[in-house]
Order: sequence, then C-alpha cells, then structure tokens
Amino acid sequence: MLYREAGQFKSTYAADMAIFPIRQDRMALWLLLAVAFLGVPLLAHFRIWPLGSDYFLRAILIPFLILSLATVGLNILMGYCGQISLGSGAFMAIGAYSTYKFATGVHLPLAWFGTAISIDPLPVLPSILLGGVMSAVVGILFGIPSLRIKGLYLAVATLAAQFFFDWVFIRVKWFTNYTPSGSVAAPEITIFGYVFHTPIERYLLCLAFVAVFAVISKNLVRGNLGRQWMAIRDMDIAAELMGIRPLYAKLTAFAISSFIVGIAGALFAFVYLGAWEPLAFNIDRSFQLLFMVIIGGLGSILGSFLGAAFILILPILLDQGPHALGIPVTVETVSLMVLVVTGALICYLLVVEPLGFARLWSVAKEKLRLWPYPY
Amino acid sequence: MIRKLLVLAAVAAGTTAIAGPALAQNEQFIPLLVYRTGPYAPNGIPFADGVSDYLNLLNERDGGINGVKLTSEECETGYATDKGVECYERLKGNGPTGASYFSPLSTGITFALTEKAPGDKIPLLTLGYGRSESRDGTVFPWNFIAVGSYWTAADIAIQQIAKEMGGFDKLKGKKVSLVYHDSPYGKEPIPALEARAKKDGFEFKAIAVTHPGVEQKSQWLAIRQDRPDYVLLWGWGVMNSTAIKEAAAVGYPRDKMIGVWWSGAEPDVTPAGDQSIGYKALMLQHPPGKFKVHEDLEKYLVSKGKSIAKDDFAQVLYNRGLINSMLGTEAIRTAQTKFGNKPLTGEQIRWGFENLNLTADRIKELGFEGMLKPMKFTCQDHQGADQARIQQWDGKAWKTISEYFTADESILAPMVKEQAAKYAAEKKITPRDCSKES
Amino acid sequence: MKADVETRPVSASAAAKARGDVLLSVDNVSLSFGGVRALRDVSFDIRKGEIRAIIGPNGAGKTSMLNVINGFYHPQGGIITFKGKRRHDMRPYLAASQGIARTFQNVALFRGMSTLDNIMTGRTLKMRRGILAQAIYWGASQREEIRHRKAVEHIIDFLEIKHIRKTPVGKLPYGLQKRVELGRALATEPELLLLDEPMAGMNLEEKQDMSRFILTVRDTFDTTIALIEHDMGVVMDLSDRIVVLDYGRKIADGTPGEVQRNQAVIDAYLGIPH
Amino acid sequence: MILFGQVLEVLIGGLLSGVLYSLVALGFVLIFKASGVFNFAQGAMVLLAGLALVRSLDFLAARGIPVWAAVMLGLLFAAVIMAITAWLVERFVLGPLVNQDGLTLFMSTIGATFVLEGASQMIFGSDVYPLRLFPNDAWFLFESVFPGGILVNKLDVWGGLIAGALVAGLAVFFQRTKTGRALRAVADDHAAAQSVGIPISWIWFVVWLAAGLVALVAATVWGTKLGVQFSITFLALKALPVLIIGGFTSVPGAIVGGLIVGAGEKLAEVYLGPHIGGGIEYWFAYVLALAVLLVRPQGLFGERLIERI
Repeated sequence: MLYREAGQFKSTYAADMAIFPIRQDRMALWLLLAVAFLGVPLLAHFRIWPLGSDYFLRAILIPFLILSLATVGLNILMGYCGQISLGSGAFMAIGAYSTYKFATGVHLPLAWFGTAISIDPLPVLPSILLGGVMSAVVGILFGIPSLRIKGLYLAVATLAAQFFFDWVFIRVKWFTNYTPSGSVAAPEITIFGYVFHTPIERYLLCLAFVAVFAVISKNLVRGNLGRQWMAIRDMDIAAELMGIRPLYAKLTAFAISSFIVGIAGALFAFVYLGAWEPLAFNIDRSFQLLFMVIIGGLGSILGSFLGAAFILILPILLDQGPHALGIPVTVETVSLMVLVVTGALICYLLVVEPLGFARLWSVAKEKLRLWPYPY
Repeated sequence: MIRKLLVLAAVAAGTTAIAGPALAQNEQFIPLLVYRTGPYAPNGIPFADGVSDYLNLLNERDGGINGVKLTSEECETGYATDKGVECYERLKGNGPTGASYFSPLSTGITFALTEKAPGDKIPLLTLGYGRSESRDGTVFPWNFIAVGSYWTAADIAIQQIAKEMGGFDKLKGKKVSLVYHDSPYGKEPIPALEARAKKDGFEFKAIAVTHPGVEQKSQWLAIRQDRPDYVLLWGWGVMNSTAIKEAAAVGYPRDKMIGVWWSGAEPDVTPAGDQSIGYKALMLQHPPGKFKVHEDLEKYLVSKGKSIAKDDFAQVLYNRGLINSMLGTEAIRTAQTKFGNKPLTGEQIRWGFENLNLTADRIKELGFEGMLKPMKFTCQDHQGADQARIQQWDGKAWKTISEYFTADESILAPMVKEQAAKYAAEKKITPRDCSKES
Repeated sequence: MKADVETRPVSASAAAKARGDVLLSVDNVSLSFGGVRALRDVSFDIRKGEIRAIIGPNGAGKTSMLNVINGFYHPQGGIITFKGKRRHDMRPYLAASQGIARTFQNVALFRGMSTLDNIMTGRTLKMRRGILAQAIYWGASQREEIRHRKAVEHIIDFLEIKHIRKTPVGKLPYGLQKRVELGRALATEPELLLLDEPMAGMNLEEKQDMSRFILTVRDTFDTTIALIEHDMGVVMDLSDRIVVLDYGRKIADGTPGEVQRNQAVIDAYLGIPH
Repeated sequence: MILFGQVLEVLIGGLLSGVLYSLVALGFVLIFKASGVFNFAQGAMVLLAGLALVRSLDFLAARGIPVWAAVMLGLLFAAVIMAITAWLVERFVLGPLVNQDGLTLFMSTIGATFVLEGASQMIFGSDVYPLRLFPNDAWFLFESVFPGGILVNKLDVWGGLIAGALVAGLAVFFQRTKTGRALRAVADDHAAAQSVGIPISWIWFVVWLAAGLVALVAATVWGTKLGVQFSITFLALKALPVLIIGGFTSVPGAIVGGLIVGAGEKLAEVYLGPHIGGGIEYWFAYVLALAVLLVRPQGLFGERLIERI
C-alpha cells in the first residue's frame, strides 16, 4: 500500500529521467544515506550495538564499501559493455601501487635521455585519483584486444593482464621503493592537513568515494555513453551500424571501469590493508569481484552493492555461525563448509535467477507496487 | 536483502563480542590465526596443532597461568592477507582484556598487521618469520620476531656451506643459488645473501618460483646447466617437495641443498620419498621428536583424547607450534610478575615480552630442554636469539647434524638498523628511547 | 549505367528524375565469401526521395547488397557513389555518420534496453557532450539529453508506441519490435534508410500500419528509402522503382509495372533454371 | 655444442611438460566441444580424482592387498566417484541451466569448483598424499655427444605417452562410437539434436564422465609429480593458455597448444628470464596466448566464426 507510484505524474522530462523516478525510492535512498553518513558514525562513536566494537566497521563495512566500488567499476565493463574481465585484481593492484608511488614520490631515471622524471610526494587524495588514471591508461591498453577477441576468449585473454601485473609488482623493485621484501606499507592518509586515523574517519572517507563514484557511474550509464555501452553489449554489429564506434565505446568502458577499480584498489591497500604484497590482488580477488558482479546482477549499480555484500558477508556469517550458536566444529570443517555452501549457493542463485539480486529486487518491487491488488 | 544480511552479521558479531566477558572474567584470550585449508594447509595444520595443544596443556595441567585460564579461538585465514586482517579485527577484542598477541604464520599477514597492531596495542609474535628489521624494538615496539629472522637464516646457511667447504676463504668464486618463493617471504633473505656474497666473494644468483610452486622445471634445468655449488631453498608448502623432486630429476645432489627452517619439515620431504634423502635444512633451534614436554602432552592430552594432533605429533612444525605458545605464555607469565595474576592487556603483555628472560633452568623446567637455547628479549632487541642448527633428512627422520651457529652480527646489525630507520622515516615514527622504558 | 538507360522506358526515367538527383549509385559491385559469389557486377542507383525496392528469391543477395551499402561488407570489385562522392571501404559507423540508417531482417534491437533507450541510441551521433559532462550530468549534459529526448518522443508519437516507452524490447511482440527498430533508424535522421524485410512475419493490419509509416517517413521526414520485401503486393504498392536480383545478378530494374511484366523476373520467381 | 645441447634439453623438457598441461586442457576441450560449457571445474576434478585414487590406494595397501590389485580397485573407485560427480553436476547445475548463455554456465562451473574443492578435501583430507605410479627419475641421452647428456624425465615421457593414447582413444570415441557421434551432433546444435531424439541429459552426463576420467588420468601423472594436494587445482590456470592457443574445440589443438606453451615458457624462462627478471613463465603463456588471439581470434585450431546480421 505504501509503495505506489500512481498519482506521481511527471510534468518534465528531467523528472522522468531522474535516477529514482519514484518518490518512495528517493525517500529510501535519502534515509539510507542518512544512516550511512550520520547513523553509522554516531553509533560507532558512542559504541552502540551493532557497532560496539571496531569489528563491524573495520572488518565488514570498510571492505564492503571498497569492494562495492570495485564491483561497480567491473560492472560497467561486464554488465554494461558486455566485456568479460578476469583481470580486475590486476587493475586494483595498479591503482594501489601507483597511488603508493605518487604518495611517496616518483623518481624515474631515464638513462637513455640522461634525465629523470621526478615528482615530489603528493598528498593522498590526488595520489589516489592519479592511481585511478594510471589504471585507466593500462585498462585502455588491455582493452584494445577486445576489438578483435570476443566472449570467453577475451575473458581468458584478460588473465594475461592479471598474471603480468602480479609479476611486475613482485619483480620491479622500483614500484616498491626497493624494500627488501617487496611488501609496502601505506603512508598516513592526510587530506587537506586532516589525518584519517580512526575507523570512523576511514569509513567516512571510503563512503565519500563510493557515493561520488556511484553517482558518477549512474549518470554515465543512464546517459549517451551508457546507451552506447549497452548497445555494444546487446548487439555489437547493429550498434556499429547505428553509428556507434566500437573502439570508442569499448575503450571508454575499459578506461572508466579500470579507473574506478584502480581507485578501489588504492583504498583497499591504503585504508583496509595498510601494508600489502601483490598476493592481495591476485586472481582470487578477480574471481571474487566477478562473483560480486554476477550474483549482484549484470548491468545494475544497485546490484553491485548487493553482490558485494553477499559474497563478502556470506563466508563470514557461515564461518561465525556455528561458533555463535555454540556448535563445536573445527575451523577446517567450517572453512571447507564455507567453500561448499558458497559454491552451492552460487549455483543455486544462477539456476533460480541468472540475472542476480538486482533482478530479484526489481521483481520484488514490482510485486510490492501491485500489492495487495494484483491489477 | 542487504540490510537483512548486515543485521545477521551484526548479530553474529555481537554475540561473540558479548559472550566473552559474560561467561568468565579470569581468562586470558589468545587468538589463533591458522590455515587448515588451501594450498599451504599441509604446513599450516601441524603448526596450528602444536600451538593449540600447548595452550590446552597449560589449562589441563596447571589450570592456566597462575590461575588465569587460557581461552583461544581459531580463525581460518587460508594464507590470504585480507582474510587475515578480517580475523584479526574479529578476534582482537575477545576475552575480558582483548587479544594477548597474534601469530599469523604468514609473512603477508604479518606485514599488514604490523600497520594495525600499534593502534590496537597488541603484540605480534612472529616466530622465525616476518620483517627482519622488526628486530629493532625501538621502531617496531609491537613486533617480536622471536628466535630468528630470514636474515639470520641466510647468514647461518652460508656459514654451514663454508664449514662444509672448509672455511670462508674457500667460498671465493663458488656459486650459490637461491630458489625462492616469489613473495615477500622468499625475497626477504636476498639482501642478506647479497651482502654475504660481497663479503665472501661467492657468486650469488636468485631464482624465483611463482606461487604456489607446482611448476619448477625451467628453474631446475637452469640450475643443472649453471651447476651452482650449493642451492638454498626458500619455499613453503608444495613448493618444497616439488623442488626436491625436480632436483632429483635433474640429478642435483640433495646434500648440496639447504632449506630455510620453513622448508625443513616432514610435509616438505615425505612426498618426494627416497629422493629427499640427504636434503638439509636449517633448524629454528628445535628438532622434531619427543622431549620432556611431550611426556606431559601425552599424559594430559593424548591419552585422554584431548590432543587435536594426529600423526603430526612431535613433528617439526608441531614442535615449533609448541614453542610459539610457550614463548607467548611465558611472556604473559612474565608480565604477571609486574601487573598481577589476572587477565592482562596486550600492552601489559608487550612488557612481558620485552622482559622475557628464558634461562636454561627455566627452559628445563618447562620441558623444552634440547629444543631451545636460553634467550633474552629486551626493549631494544625483539629477536632474543640469533642461532640455528642444521638438520638432514635420512629417509625416515630429521637428524641434527651440526652444532649451533650464531649469525654474523657485523653484517646483519647494520642492515636491521638501516631498514628500520627507513621504515621509521617513511612512517614518520620517532624511535623509542629504550633507556627510559621501565 | 548505360545498359540501364537503354532498357528503361523514357517515361519511367523521367518520372524518377522528377523525384530528384541520384543519391547513391552502385556500379559493377561484386562480393564473394570464399568461393561463394554473393553479388556479381550489380549496378543500380537510388534517387533522392524515392522508395526503391530490392526483390528477388531467397539467397539472391539482397541482404548482402544492403550490407555493402552500409559498409558492413566490403565488395571485392565495383564502385559505390554516395551523394556524388565515390566511397571507399569504410567501417559501418562511418556510413551511419554520412546518413545511412538501417533495420534488419531478424530484428537486431538491443534486447536489454527499453524502447526509449533503443531509440535514443539513434541519437548517439548527434550528441556532443564529453565524458566529464556526462559524469556530472546536471547542467549541459542534462539539457542535451532533454533536447534529444524531445526529438525521440516525436518519433515515438509518430510510430504510436507511447505505451511501451519504458518496456524492455525483449518482451515486446514481433510486430512492435519491428516498429521500434524503424524508430531507432529514424532517430538518426537518415538521408537514406535501408529497410530489410520490414513486414516479415506481420499480419495484414500490421503491414498496413508499417506501409503507412514508410510512406509518411518518405513524405514528411524527407528520407530516401531502399527496402527489401517479399510481399509483392506491398512492394508494388509502395515502391517507385524496383531492382530484381537473382543468384547475385541483377536481372531487372524498373517501375513496378515493368518489373511485373519482365520475363526473367517471372522465370526467377517460378524457379525456371537458367 | 654445449649450448646447443642445453637448448635442446630445455626444449625437450618444455615440450614434455607442455603435454602434461594438455592432459588437463583435454578435459576442458571435451566439455566445451560437446556442451559449449567452459568448465572451470576441471582443475578441481583432477584434485577430486587424485584424492579418491590415492586415499583408496592407501586404504587398500594398509590392508595388505597386493599393489596391482590395489591400483585396479583404486582406479575403479575413483572412476565411480567421477561418475557420481558427473551425475550430480548434470542433475543439479547444468540440467537446470540448459539454454542459458555461456557466461552463466561458466559461472556455474566456478560455483561447482568451490563445491568440489571443499567436499573433496572434507571427505578425503587436506594433507599432501604422495602417489607413486610412475618413475620420477631421468634418462640422460646422447651423453657421448653432449657433456652431461640430454636430460629427459621419465615421468614426463609417461605423461606424453598417456596423452597420446588418450587423444587416440578420444578420436576413436568421437568417430566410431554411436555415443561419440551423438556428442558431435549435440555440439553442433542443442535444439536440433534434441529434436531428433538424442537425450541431452544423458549426453551431458557422458561427456562430464569422460572429462572426469580424463581428470583421473591427469591426476595419476600430476599426483606422481606433485603429490595429491590442493595445489593441483592451480593446474586449471596453467591449462587455460594451452586451451586458447589450441582453440576451445579442438582435441589435437590441446596437444599442439600444450607443446607450444611448454616449449615457449621454458625457453623464455631459462634464456629470457635472467635478463628481465626471473619468474616470467608465470605470465609468458598468457601473453603468448593473447598474441595468438590477436592474429587468430578463435585460436590456432578453433572453428572460425563468421559474423552475420
């Protein structure tokens, strides 16, 4: 009864083209934002359940936000432009290591020219954005083969990026400032002189990034560029005959996707891990993001968040469930069970709804809209 | 959907958080980051078993430490850094006083936790692994790289080679190759070996093997063609046994191979069968086999079916797990002398670590005689010891074949100092003044 | 060209001229895939403002001909002249940018998108805002979207598909999909519109609607139309001139009346071997 | 002459270890060829088959059963396990997903991978289990010509022979048997095959069983090489470049792809590696595959796709 769009007439195209044309959706969104920006920090500050300890904020909300951002990025490429990528972990790594380099100062000797590129250490915010730019540049480079290679062949080919960059960040000592182990530690996060130190501050930083890029992504996918991507996804030949340049559409998708994934990588390294090695961005990460996109729903920004939440939280829940209920099982059995249950749930979800949570969500909304009168 | 999940997660997190203090107050909580699944499980399991068994032994035999019962909870990391961080966040607040100390048994997780531990004031006990420069307690107040670092190991391995050849002067012009796990773990010894190569005049070559190390044919063909005099092995998990098999296939003598102490346990040699005979590895002081403490373990745990160990009982990594728990609990005991016999915070336990003095008598008392030399931690020195022996696999068991070597501080100390200073500069840390610590 | 003039009665030629200049001419175009020759030395022209039909039995090379015209296939031989300029091999999107739009034999809509979005893609070439403006959306990009939305709504009105504006096209019945596809092509404001069997699979009523749309498009949007169609009744009613292909060869070219009387065409449709 | 001998040795070693990748890649090809499913679970199937084999061997050997009988029974037991797996996969995963697009099917096999990895270790244990079915030492050939001779690992040769036999067997199966011909029909067109009365679920079961048996064969070789343990699942990633170079649908392509990848990455690692930093074989095969795809987007032996509209 409460969820009705009847009576909400749109008198302008602008209103009709809004992100959430239905009033109740808009209200829900504002409520969610209020909870995220005000409620969570307040609860955490006064240590009120469920934010009584840092755990929920630091080990669940922060990685959830960061991986959601990465999922949004990958969804632009896979869900909107239809190009499968199994190399998104590599682009997170590029974002992370580039940000590290910009934040600690770049000194690139160019022996052949007898000169060197030197950049003083930059503040963290521009470093992160530049990290995203570097990731975008590499994304474009690895997007070029997509003009010729399609479908699953392309998916396997993107693994080349994954393995190549895993190796680069292990082997090229320049990226890790010549630390003996090749593991790097992020410098302090300071933006305009303000140090982001407590979990609440770090959470808000991630939230701000996620909010901004979610809006940007939504704007892009509902506009001209988004339509070009989807046209390429749905029928590339027809799209080209309509005047859409595949080169432009695919490479912008690769660039923007890699940009967002790169920024997520930088946040993952700087805010969540603090210190990391390339293993943190290996192929498992790529598969994790892939699952988040598919389970959440291809071609849905909202779905990206749902998918990230599901894939991130499911193992933690399964892991803690028996313990919280006082069932004595060994961690070995539990973690193998987690593997089995996660895999089975993924199969089950694919069988029930190949379009993911986003589709289930909109079906539910459709039902709700009609409730209690089916017509 | 999302909200429902979040609420469920919160319930789960909340109950574990609440359950701790509600049940009992006189408990000391020790979190256990383990990996019993995944590519490194064969090595992770015996270590975790040893860690757990020793804690249980203290509870069963002594009723805890001075009346404070020990509680623990395992969290599976699967050797993945992000999972390790999640486990750390989950367990750090458990128990009435929070986590006593963390031992992640993973170089990657150690690096990540090194950034988090100072904020939470929880010590990291990294027994023979982790960042070598964290020996410097003034820059790394929370890291305890007890018993030995990778640099210690590298230096002692070269000393063994020199001994076998008949003196350091014989090293000149010889070739030593390092076959290493391509990760921070495997790369860490390289600077120490390079320094040693420069000093002793041997030719050093580092050969990378990619995680997880199932394919090493080209590395070993290169070794066959290059014919180094010695090969050092810095592997973990499947990489070790694969390396031994490939060495056997290319006909490289196994007794010219020396593994680090993480490449010298039973799961590393048994898969290769007889091909492992003659293979040598460093010992992190302790050999496998049963010592006095094992009598107690058998009496209080195994005979009552309370031990979680199976055939890994008294194996190398199991014994190392025992030592890990022994050092941690002795630190707690030491801290109790200052702060009283009650559950202690991580910060108090750090004091315990920094004032831990394991004398020969105390080691004997604990039943660890023969497994460990006396060692002493200070505010300055977070490593405590710098010694190791060499063991050799005879086809059935590891045999100790050398006396104790002591790492050459003239080479390693400046390296520790330099890297620690670099870290301090990068992170804007002002080193502590240890003379002012009580 | 010369041969055409000779076979064509003067009156028809004059009627065509009255319609306008040559918009597109195809001279001796040949196309083959491997050993199969899809088109052999085909020549004809399309004049501004006319409705030109291409007919022929199955496998005659009609769709291949359209594919050549909009740059999807590149002929091995022959010359194509569009708007007085000789055209070289080009990517299809360039053909689109020069004003050639297209519908497809088997509907080639973007199935995951709504009717509105499908037709909006037709405006792609006319939208100028950069990525940054689109990312910010509010301001320049929104104004542009609204401007083009108005143009698209005009087409939606015209094609009488207002009620399915927000429906994903995958859920639409076949006849409506064909209509949306026409709308998408129209949104590019083409000079030359290629329609590949616009009435296939339609019932009589839908065919009448479609015929009406095609005629109105020609008259009010000032668009030249080339169409492939199997329904001879529709072809004869709609088109000004007809090209007949068979086995990749042109066998006739002229007004509907002429083509109907042409013996080669009759033979081809009756399947008489040659 | 020494250099030539060394290059030859690396080349032979590379070619042979490439064939071992082919053993895993063959399983992928079988399933893709017959059902259009890109089966990521092949690596997990090798693990499952290997664990079933080695654990039953240990069990039987401990009870004093003679070795040859234990091996026979062990293989039989593992084959039964693979048959059960094939049935479960068909019944609960692929059956309900028939007619979905390739990406969905691919994702479902990743889900199946997790289930197989978890379940197999839960049932059979997550330790290292040594398996010794083949000799693991080496021959040194042409010692009179080259100093030290050319090293050839016996296990690799066994692997090569087995792969050859497997390819021959599969060729006979596809060409000569009724089921094999039905498989090819299904591969060409699901709907058409169904309409002429080929039971698709039976066919899928057969093909997954065949892939399971190929996995078992791969497990005997790789289990001997590495010991049966979780890390065996990583072989799937080593087999992927083999697959794209050879083409998803070609059995001989899997072998040729394996040879190219094996020889390429070993030569690159030994002779290029020292110059640009070791460990390049980690990505070399993938970059090689990418280069091949840029020239031939369907792989060397894959079927050519013609774009139509």
